[in-house]
Amino acid sequence: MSEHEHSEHIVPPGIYLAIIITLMVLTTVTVAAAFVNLGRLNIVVALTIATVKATLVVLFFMHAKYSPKRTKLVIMAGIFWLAILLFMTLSDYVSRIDYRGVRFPISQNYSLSHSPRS
Amino acid sequence: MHRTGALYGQFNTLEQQKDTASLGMWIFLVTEVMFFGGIMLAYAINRHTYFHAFAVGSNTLSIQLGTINTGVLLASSFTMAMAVWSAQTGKQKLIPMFLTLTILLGFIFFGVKYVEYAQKFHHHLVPGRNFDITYCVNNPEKCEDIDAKDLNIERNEIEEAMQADPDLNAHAQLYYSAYFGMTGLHALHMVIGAGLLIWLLRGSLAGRFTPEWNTPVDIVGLYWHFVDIVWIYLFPLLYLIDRHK
Amino acid sequence: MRTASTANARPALKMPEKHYLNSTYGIRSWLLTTDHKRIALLYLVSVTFFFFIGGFFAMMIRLHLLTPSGYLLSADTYNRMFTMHGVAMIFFFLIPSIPAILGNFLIPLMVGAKDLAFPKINLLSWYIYIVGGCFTLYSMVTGGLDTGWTFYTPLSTVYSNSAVAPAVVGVFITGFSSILTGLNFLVTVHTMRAPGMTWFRLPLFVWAHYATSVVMILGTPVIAITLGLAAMERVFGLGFFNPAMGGDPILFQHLFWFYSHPAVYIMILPAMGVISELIPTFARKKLFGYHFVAAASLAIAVIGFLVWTHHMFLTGQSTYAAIAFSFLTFLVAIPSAVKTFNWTATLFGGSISFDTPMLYAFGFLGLFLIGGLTGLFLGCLGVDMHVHDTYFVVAHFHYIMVGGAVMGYLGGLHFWWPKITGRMYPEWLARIAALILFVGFNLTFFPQFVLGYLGMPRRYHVYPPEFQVYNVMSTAGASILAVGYLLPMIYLTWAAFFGKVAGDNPWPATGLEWTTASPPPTENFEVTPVVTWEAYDFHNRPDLGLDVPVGHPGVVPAHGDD
Amino acid sequence: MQSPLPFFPEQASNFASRVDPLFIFVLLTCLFFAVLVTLLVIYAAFRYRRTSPGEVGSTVEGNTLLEIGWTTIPLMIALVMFAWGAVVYTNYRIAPKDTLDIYVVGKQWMWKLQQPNGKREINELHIPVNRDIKLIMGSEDVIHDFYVPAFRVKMDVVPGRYNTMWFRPTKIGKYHFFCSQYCGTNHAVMGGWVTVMDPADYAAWLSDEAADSNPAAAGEKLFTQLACVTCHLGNGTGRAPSLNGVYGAKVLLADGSIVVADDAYIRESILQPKAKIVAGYQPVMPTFQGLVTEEQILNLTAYIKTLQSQPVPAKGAGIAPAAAGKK
Repeated sequence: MSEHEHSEHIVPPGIYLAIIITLMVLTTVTVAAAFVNLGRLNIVVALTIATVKATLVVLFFMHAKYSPKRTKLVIMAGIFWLAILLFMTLSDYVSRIDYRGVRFPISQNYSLSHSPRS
Repeated sequence: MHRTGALYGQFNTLEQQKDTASLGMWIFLVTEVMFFGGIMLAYAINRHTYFHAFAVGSNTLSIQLGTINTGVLLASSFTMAMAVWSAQTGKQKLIPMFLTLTILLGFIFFGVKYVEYAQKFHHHLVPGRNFDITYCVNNPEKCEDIDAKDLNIERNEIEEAMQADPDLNAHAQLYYSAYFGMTGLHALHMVIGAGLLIWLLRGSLAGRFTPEWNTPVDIVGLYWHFVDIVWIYLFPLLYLIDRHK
Repeated sequence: MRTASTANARPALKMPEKHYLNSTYGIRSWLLTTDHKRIALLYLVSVTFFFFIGGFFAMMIRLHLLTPSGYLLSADTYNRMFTMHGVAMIFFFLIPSIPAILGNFLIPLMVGAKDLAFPKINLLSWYIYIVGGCFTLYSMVTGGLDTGWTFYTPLSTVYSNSAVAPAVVGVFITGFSSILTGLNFLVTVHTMRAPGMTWFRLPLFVWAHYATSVVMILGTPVIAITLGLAAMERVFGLGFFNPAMGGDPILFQHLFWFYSHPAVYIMILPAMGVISELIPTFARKKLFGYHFVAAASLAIAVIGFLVWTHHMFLTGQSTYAAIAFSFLTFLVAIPSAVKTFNWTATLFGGSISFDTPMLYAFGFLGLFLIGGLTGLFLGCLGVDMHVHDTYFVVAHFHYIMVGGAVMGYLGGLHFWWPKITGRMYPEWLARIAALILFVGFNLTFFPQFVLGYLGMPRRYHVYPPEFQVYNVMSTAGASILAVGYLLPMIYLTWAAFFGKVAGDNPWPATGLEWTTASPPPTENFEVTPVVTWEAYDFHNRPDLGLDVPVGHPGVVPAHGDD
Repeated sequence: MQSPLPFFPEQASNFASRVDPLFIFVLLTCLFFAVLVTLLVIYAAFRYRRTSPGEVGSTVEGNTLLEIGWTTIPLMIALVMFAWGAVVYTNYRIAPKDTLDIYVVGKQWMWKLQQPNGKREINELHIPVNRDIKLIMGSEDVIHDFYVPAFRVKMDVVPGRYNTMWFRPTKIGKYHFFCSQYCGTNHAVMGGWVTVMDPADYAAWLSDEAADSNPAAAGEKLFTQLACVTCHLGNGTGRAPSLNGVYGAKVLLADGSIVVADDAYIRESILQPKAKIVAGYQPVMPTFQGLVTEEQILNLTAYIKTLQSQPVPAKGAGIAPAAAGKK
């Protein structure tokens, strides 16, 4: 038989309330941060906040914090494979250099209508 | 499917049955992660390649409506969690109440989304032959819902972006392909979720869910929260690319 | 030579009174069944149907290529033939073949469960498969499909004037069938095992399917969204993969191969699982290095996800990425090598018989060896720049897919046919068919390696005359192969109704599925079995009626104390 | 010259002598393992065949040392293959300086190639021997792939970007090149010949315009060389109208007007194909302005005249039906 032993864990509503308030606050923060010019950091900040929010939802609303190891393994597998898909594909794009020594992104400079030599 | 606390033939104990259902849903959610992963990748590469066009496209979205919808969806996740809690603690009256609230919030989300989609349609921002990122800038009389000041900002932005990317219109269309692809897929999941919630509501009104047996509420809850998580990422990716202007 | 010692010992074998085939009757009892065994048979019929459709296209291709100028088909027809051959064989035969038929039938039996975890979802996945198949058939009869099974954009999304959209939608839909099957297997293996059936007592067939399911649930969604986007692009003009709109066709290839390379493991891993059952059974010996073979399955599933751009070394992807992916490609070769060595080592010290399933296992070993080793040429960057997209590739993947997966599939089908139908197939005819297949297969595909190195590109409907000699050989082999495939279909069908009654455990084999009746009752086991033995343990199974030497030095006390 | 069962294609570039030894190394290694395992299996099958129906095998379960051995040894060998392959490939992907640059455009289903001095060819490539050649390649429609087996090199030609490949031909001769990425209907005929020449001959060729004596025969050759034949199929099923019987006939155009297909019309259609589009066809033909000389146009016209004797297909010729002609 399987290796479960947990009895169902009931999360008190107070925690749910705290989580939803945090989520709302974080939403406000991410909108506010978007109006500040941080350059390349804008996307980093936005995605970090999104990841914190998603983690809170997974851990508490979805009870992952109180779930058996097996569930956690499934979640980690999902994240891991998503990372493979995104980062290994991007590894090709960011390391591409075309024959003129132009790095990715290069497509904007491409046009067949004028001769490539011009 | 309509038996309370039924033990299906293939299982030996209720505990095993609940365990199985929950594991099945989690694995299904992982496939959903990969499903959205594909389109996220397409988004990431195009955003990197055509940043100017993506910024311009993003700024034509209404940040107010986007933020409201984010709040609505988060709130619906909260009510869903409460519905699960009610089922777990046997509060029979509260289950349908929280489910109804969740459904209601879901429909508010659809309403706002509808307003947004309709707007894009009027502004010629739906990918296809009529797509024209400069439509509102060139035809202010057709876009009376945008006020003149915002339109001016938009005009400057488009002109500036055109300097860097002469093919702005085509690439802004890619942004909108991503926008409609991602939000459309998300909305499709919401529709399925809403259907499941209505089915749960029927069950809860009949008093089927008890502290001993509430697996459907539990796993539909997982699904609904997942849909919420997708939106948590879509919101900054689509609405907040380059707002600081 | 013949085994079936137990079968000979018992004079009158009778079919059980009540079993899953005769428990209920009528078309409804089949189309609405949630019994995993009946669903497996539904799959068997539909998958065989697609196999013969794909086989017909293959035959047309080979006949056409008999002469350099190709007198038989027009260019467009030829292109449709090879495309539909690929689509039918890969998406509708190879991917569902072993998992959905043998896996579906056997996994609950092997883990000692009454059914899969989600029987209704199991039935649903068959219906999804049929709906997807109908879309694809529709595309085949209304103009066909001429994009190649790879659907490369922008050829498929913009330039092809064949029925691309329904075919893509068909494959998209069928993907969900695969996802649901994988999900069902994973959950079943986790939560439905009988008492005493620990993870390391599971047959390697189950381990292989576990690994396969991991690939199915993690890879298939990606191809689904990719084909979804491609269909949208063709119908509504979305632009992600269309260079004319600023999109990138290489992105399509990344997403496509992210699934389609691991999909190769969806096809071969289950076949490896079958071989891991056949070899211990017919060598009457525990599989050498059980833990390593199980771990190799998982390693293949994981590393298999890290190698996909080796299909794209010459698309102009970054040189650095190509080098990294080539390295990972060589890594994924190792677990397959480990498995092969372990199978070989199992034979040593065994008691080997040459029943038909074992002949298929030998055939698999030889062909998979060639198929796997030629993969090294393609993973090797320096050789790939010459042989990529030539007949070398065609030969390589046919050695894996047909030589590996189909040999495993047929071996498994023969092995479990007595369990599925309760009846035995004609042994000598089956051995001859296996031999014909082996000879025909090698004659068909070996010359293609040479053709490839000589530089004949794939998907050519006409070719320079200097390539003709090898093409003639290949076509001759294909005709032999066709006979080899027709024979089992005929005699297996015959045997299902008129074959000799086989008995519960004719070989005998050690798996849990052989402890119940043949054919099994609807609920699989009369009482929930309790497992007290390790996998493939012939020495501590007095119920098998074998002559275990008394005081055999290697015999260990039964593990029944836990 | 070639044996009836050839195994290796000709070696005609610097990469041929680098890819072949690598190939042979991998081949020998694989042969070693294949033969080893096969012999072991055959030996075991006979040595350990079942002798009595109830016999069982031994109780051996595994050997960790063996497992480690046959994991690490193949791994080492695989890494050698990887490293060797990566070296060859890197050398191929990074072109040397001072190459002779040739621009290549793939198009369904023909290759357009342009020499550094601007001289253009279709489905033919002339290059000097022992000189580093770099091809800079783009596509007008779908993905193609430029592949020269005798040179052991290929590279995809991807729309929306430029890919490059380089090689140094080492042997004078004529070699096939192919399209090896499936690109639609006539993928199999989208190929041609690479002619490797002595540098002096190459220089002469660059400035020379050879002519054929018989205009119609020369025109027929051109018709194939310029890949006209891939679209103007004789039976009218191509992407362009059949030219059978077209000379001197009335042709119905897309705008409804009718012209007589005389010399002037044919000349204009070659040089400005978009000027007059035949009804029912798309304006897909590229211009041949600058690609063909006046003399070649005459040759082509002469060839089209000879097609009078061919049967006119029921559809696809673009010849105006009698009824339309009266309008």
